[in-house]
Amino acid sequence: MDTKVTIAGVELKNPVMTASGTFGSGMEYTEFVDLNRLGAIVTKGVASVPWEGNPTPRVTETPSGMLNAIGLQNPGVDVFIKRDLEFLKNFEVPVIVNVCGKTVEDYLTVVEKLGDTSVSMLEINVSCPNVKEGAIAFGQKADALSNITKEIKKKARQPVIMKLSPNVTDITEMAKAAEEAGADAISLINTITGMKIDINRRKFVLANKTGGLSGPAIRPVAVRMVYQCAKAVKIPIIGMGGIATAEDALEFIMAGATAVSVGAVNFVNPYATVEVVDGIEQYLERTGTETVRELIGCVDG
Amino acid sequence: MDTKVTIAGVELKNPVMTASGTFGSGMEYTEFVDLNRLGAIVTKGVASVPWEGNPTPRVTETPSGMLNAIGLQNPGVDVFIKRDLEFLKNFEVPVIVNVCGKTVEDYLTVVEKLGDTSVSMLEINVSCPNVKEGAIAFGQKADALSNITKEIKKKARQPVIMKLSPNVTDITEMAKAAEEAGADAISLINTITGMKIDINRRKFVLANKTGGLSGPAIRPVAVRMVYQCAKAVKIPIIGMGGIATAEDALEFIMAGATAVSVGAVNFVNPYATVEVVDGIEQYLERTGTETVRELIGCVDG
Amino acid sequence: MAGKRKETATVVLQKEIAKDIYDLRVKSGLATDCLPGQFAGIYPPSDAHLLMRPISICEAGSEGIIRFVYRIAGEGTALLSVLKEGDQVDVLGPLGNGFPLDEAKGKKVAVMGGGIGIPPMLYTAGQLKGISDRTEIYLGYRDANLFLADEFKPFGEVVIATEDGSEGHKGNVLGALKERDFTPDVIMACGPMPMLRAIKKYAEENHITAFISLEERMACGVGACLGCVCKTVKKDEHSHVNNARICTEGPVFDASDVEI
Amino acid sequence: MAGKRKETATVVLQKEIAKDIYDLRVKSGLATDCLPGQFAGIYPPSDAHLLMRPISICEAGSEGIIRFVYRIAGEGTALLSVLKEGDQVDVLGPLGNGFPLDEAKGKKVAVMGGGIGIPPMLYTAGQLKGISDRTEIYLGYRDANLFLADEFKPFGEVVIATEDGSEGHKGNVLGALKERDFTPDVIMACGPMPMLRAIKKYAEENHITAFISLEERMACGVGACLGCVCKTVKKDEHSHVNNARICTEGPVFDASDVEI
Ligand SMILES: Cc1cc2nc3c(=O)[nH]c(=O)nc-3n(C[C@H](O)[C@H](O)[C@H](O)COP(=O)(O)OP(=O)(O)OC[C@H]3O[C@@H](n4cnc5c(N)ncnc54)[C@H](O)[C@@H]3O)c2cc1C
Ligand SMILES: Cc1cc2nc3c(=O)[nH]c(=O)nc-3n(C[C@H](O)[C@H](O)[C@H](O)COP(=O)(O)OP(=O)(O)OC[C@H]3O[C@@H](n4cnc5c(N)ncnc54)[C@H](O)[C@@H]3O)c2cc1C
Ligand SMILES: Cc1cc2nc3c(=O)[nH]c(=O)nc-3n(C[C@H](O)[C@H](O)[C@H](O)COP(=O)(O)O)c2cc1C
Ligand SMILES: Cc1cc2nc3c(=O)[nH]c(=O)nc-3n(C[C@H](O)[C@H](O)[C@H](O)COP(=O)(O)O)c2cc1C
Ligand code: FES
Ligand code: FES
Repeated sequence: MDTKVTIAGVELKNPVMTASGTFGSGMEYTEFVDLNRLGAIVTKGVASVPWEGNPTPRVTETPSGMLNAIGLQNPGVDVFIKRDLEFLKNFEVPVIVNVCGKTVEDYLTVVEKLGDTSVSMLEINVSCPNVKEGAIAFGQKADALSNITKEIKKKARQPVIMKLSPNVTDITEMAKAAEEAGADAISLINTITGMKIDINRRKFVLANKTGGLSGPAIRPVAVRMVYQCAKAVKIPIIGMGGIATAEDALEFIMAGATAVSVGAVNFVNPYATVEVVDGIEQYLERTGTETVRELIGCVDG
Repeated sequence: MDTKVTIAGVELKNPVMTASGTFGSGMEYTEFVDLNRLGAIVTKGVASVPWEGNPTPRVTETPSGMLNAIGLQNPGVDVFIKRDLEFLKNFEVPVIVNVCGKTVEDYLTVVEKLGDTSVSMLEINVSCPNVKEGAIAFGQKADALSNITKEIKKKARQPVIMKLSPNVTDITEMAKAAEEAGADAISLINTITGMKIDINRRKFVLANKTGGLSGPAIRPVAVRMVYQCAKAVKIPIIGMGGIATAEDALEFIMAGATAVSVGAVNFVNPYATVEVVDGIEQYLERTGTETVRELIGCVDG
Repeated sequence: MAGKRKETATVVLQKEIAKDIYDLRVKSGLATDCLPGQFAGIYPPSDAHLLMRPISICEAGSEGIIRFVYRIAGEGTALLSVLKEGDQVDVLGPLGNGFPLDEAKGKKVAVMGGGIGIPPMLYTAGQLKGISDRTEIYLGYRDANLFLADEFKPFGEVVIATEDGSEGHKGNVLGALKERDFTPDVIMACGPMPMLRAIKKYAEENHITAFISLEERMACGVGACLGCVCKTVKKDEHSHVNNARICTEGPVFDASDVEI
Repeated sequence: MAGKRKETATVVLQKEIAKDIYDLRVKSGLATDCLPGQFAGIYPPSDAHLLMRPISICEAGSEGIIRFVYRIAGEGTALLSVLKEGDQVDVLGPLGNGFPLDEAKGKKVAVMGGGIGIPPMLYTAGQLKGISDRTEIYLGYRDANLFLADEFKPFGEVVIATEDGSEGHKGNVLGALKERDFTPDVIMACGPMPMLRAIKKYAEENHITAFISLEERMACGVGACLGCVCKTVKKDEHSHVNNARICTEGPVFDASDVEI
């Protein structure tokens, strides 16, 4: 039984990763899971300087989902390299750093500083709906996305994954723009912009008014977008959005994802990532499937 | 206590309507609810000629939601006028007819045939993701939306509500296009395109591959879009997307909706519409609010 | 008789009667209104699973008890299977038309059930007693893991078919019927699509009236969503496009009216 | 002592002890690891409600029982309140840091709880026995609907304050403290924000060390999501932006370290 997958030349022992922002830098979940069992760790978004993030409340629950408006609080790339990357060296798991910024220059600073590190890949977050400046704008216009992808590809020493926003009319246009601009892979979906109102206080529940919707509620939308993108581009896709079980992960893989990320469900079940790994192995065994790679995009076959 | 609201000159005894396609022509739910208690009945989409709809399976469940790909099966406007409208004359409730088509001419045929009937308003469905030709294209491009709105307004003898698709980058652009083209109101949201894969059969669950996601899962997205549109346009908004209780309905109203529709939740709780009406009355009473109209958009105040 | 409604019922029995097959009995005001061949929508006890699961009435009566026999097919039925005595469960019903018992008056009837299509036939066979002239019962199973078979005995001769031949006739119910010296005037059947297709063909060839119960994924159960249609031979009154709603015009159809 | 984990616990008691206030006790392997001031994440028994609800440890011990006392504040806690003896419930814990009992060694301590901030102070007061030199307990309620008050008696003098004056001191816990001839060296407190703000100010003015337990909406409970931050005076080691995670660096903070 073979669960290996390869993305842009980086081999992962299995297709199960963590979704950025839902797993800290891995450290927070070491009490629950053996990080070495995962295909890769994707870290929280890292910027060129420390970011404060948004005021609280930053999170709330919705039916089969949650809204977050963390606003990309992070200690900045220097602290990240010294502290978080050092910590992750204790494990044998590829590290993918999620990169955020307000301007193209911000992104480039982070990308360059990570160039000499042990990081395996870079995931460029151009799709966070929770910061006012920059960020999501890059992810909602094909030409802006193309431009930032090209700039990053010029400087990046690691493969570049562009993380797409679902808040667009046509996700395939964005996927194609990223591919044409040289992205090595795409990941999707980031959160869908949502809102919750407390009818007793007659106020927004989140201080930021809007937040990003994630969790099982959005899974059908994410699977559809992964499927559409898999038809539109040749570069590998990392699928995410509400994955809770191996069955969910396999849905994304069959839709065309080469790897998947577990996000908000880590909060529901801190063992979820490893359970998904186990469950995929069991599925392969039960169905007599030799490699997980045969399942990629098989829904159409 | 006053629950009346007015949309384009049509007075509704309360702001609670049915979402198109989830309540048949009202007939199917008369065993469960007294139609006269509702603010308005919105019918299933009606085309110029009978439509077959999509092959089955057409519906499936998702976490806190469902996917449908009915494909607008309908008996055509002539049968509709003779049978369904005749039946609805037994009730004292404004009837809003949801109109669908593949070409602008299709829509105009229906609009003209309804011109002489007892129908109170027309809701133009330019946002159904489940039919291949036409339909959603009108709802995803501002200029196409503007054009069809203008054409319909030229012929329509009743107020025109444009029903918007959430599958767009910027919903306010669509709302503004509809308003500028003369729409009397907008309704939102239609379903979000989604997909489900059966990992055992390795096939799409729905014969149509994709379907429209609705139900409580999408509520935060719908509330956000209603809020954004309420800031962007002056025409009244009919809000929908996962409304299950009076609390949910009030969330939409506080976000800026003048009226609301109960959709998929009718299937979960066939009494939902009337329970929402009752619950809104109780909220007004409990909080000493005189009219429901004071609550429209109050989250910002 | 009162109309369709959603009520909260109380579980009085839950029992696994064969592998993954459960016998669920609930106390419900709906019980007295349920006809054979009708079904109810059972809502899984879960906030995230919104839709009712259509399950046929296996028995219902004046004692206020409805009996369902169901197979665990997915998440919803798995959730149902953990309900235990005393738990509450929401039920929408009675739904659909049911078998036309009048058509059996004084006739020779073959009652045929295959797999998880067997449960509605128990209620149907019971109600045919005293109406039909003669009832023979054909039950098809995958293997010797029979369920409900014994309970049919009071209502007519019971003939068993198993796919693996481990019990009764090896093959399907139609094969079993053909082997016997019994030509029914009317067939009433529920089961998997291949079985129903074979029955439709057999009935047409032999000028027998066959009533078959169809299945489709449902959302509303009451005719509003148009989720559950099947193709009809003629334009039906409701759709005008040869689509009948299984939840409303069905689930029981004259086999000659539908294209399956 | 084992680390954080999610376990399925069994309800051994559920009781409404005041209007909308429930006493929930569960049997859980986590019990022996819970410190006073720590909390656990209780998952509502619902598939659609994903996030755990942070609830303070009101008591825990070697008998393997954890006690929670909570108020129905919304859908999640309403769902918790229908759990009954024998039911299973998922619990994530132990979470957070807890009150620094060492800081109370040989000192005069005021234990202060307001409203639904009272439960964690019961466990804290109990554990201070034999550590502090003297413990006085100040409990603030809205009205005479007192809960848990009697149970504090073994651990020190109990002073009651009620907003409406129907019992004890009319006003808040700080008013009650000021009226008495007791100047604590250390305050340990949990309660609504206005109470905690007043305690912070009082402590600063009187050079008293105050430890206060803060609340914020949480998602992960383990420091990963950065949902639950509060403003700190100094740049903290983790965030580098004056944001401490209440679930991890807290919920108990030295009042002089945070801006509230
Ligand atoms: C009129 C009618 C009567 C039925 N009577 C019985 C019965 O007596 N005993 C029994 O075991 N089963 C019966 N079924 C089938 C039963 O409804 C499905 O097995 C059940 O809905 C599966 O739900 P699930 O959540 O376990 O499966 P999933 O596959 O996880 O369900 C996902 C969704 O698909 C729907 N679905 C899945 N399979 C079917 C199906 N075959 N038919 C309709 N909807 C489906 C579910 O309702 C749900 O919305 C009947 C179906 C119909 C239409
Ligand atoms: C460290 C800590 C300890 C606590 N200890 C107790 C206790 O011992 N007893 C008690 O009754 N309450 C306690 N609370 C508050 C309790 O967590 C909330 O009342 C509860 O989460 C409300 O959930 P709900 O679903 O009923 O309300 P809803 O408002 O419907 O909840 C919706 C969402 O908001 C969150 N939320 C709502 N209010 C709060 C709040 N005040 N704090 C954090 N999250 C909130 C919920 O977790 C949920 O995700 C504590 C909170 C924290 C942070
Ligand atoms: C609390 C939280 C924080 C997140 N932070 C980030 C982030 O820093 N960068 C990013 O690209 N995505 C971030 N995301 C988005 C997730 O990585 C993921 O794309 C999204 O949540 C959908 O997956 P899920 O439904 O499994 O959570 C965050 C999501 C959550 C819930
Ligand atoms: C089964 C089904 C059929 C629908 N048919 C139509 C339709 O004919 N015309 C239309 O404009 N919207 C149609 N809709 C969309 C609903 O009117 C509504 O916009 C959407 O479902 C969101 O609301 P909800 O989450 O409350 O269901 C349909 C939705 C469902 C679930
Ligand atoms: S299930 Fe809705 S029409 Fe049959
Ligand atoms: S709740 Fe996630 S960091 Fe505190």
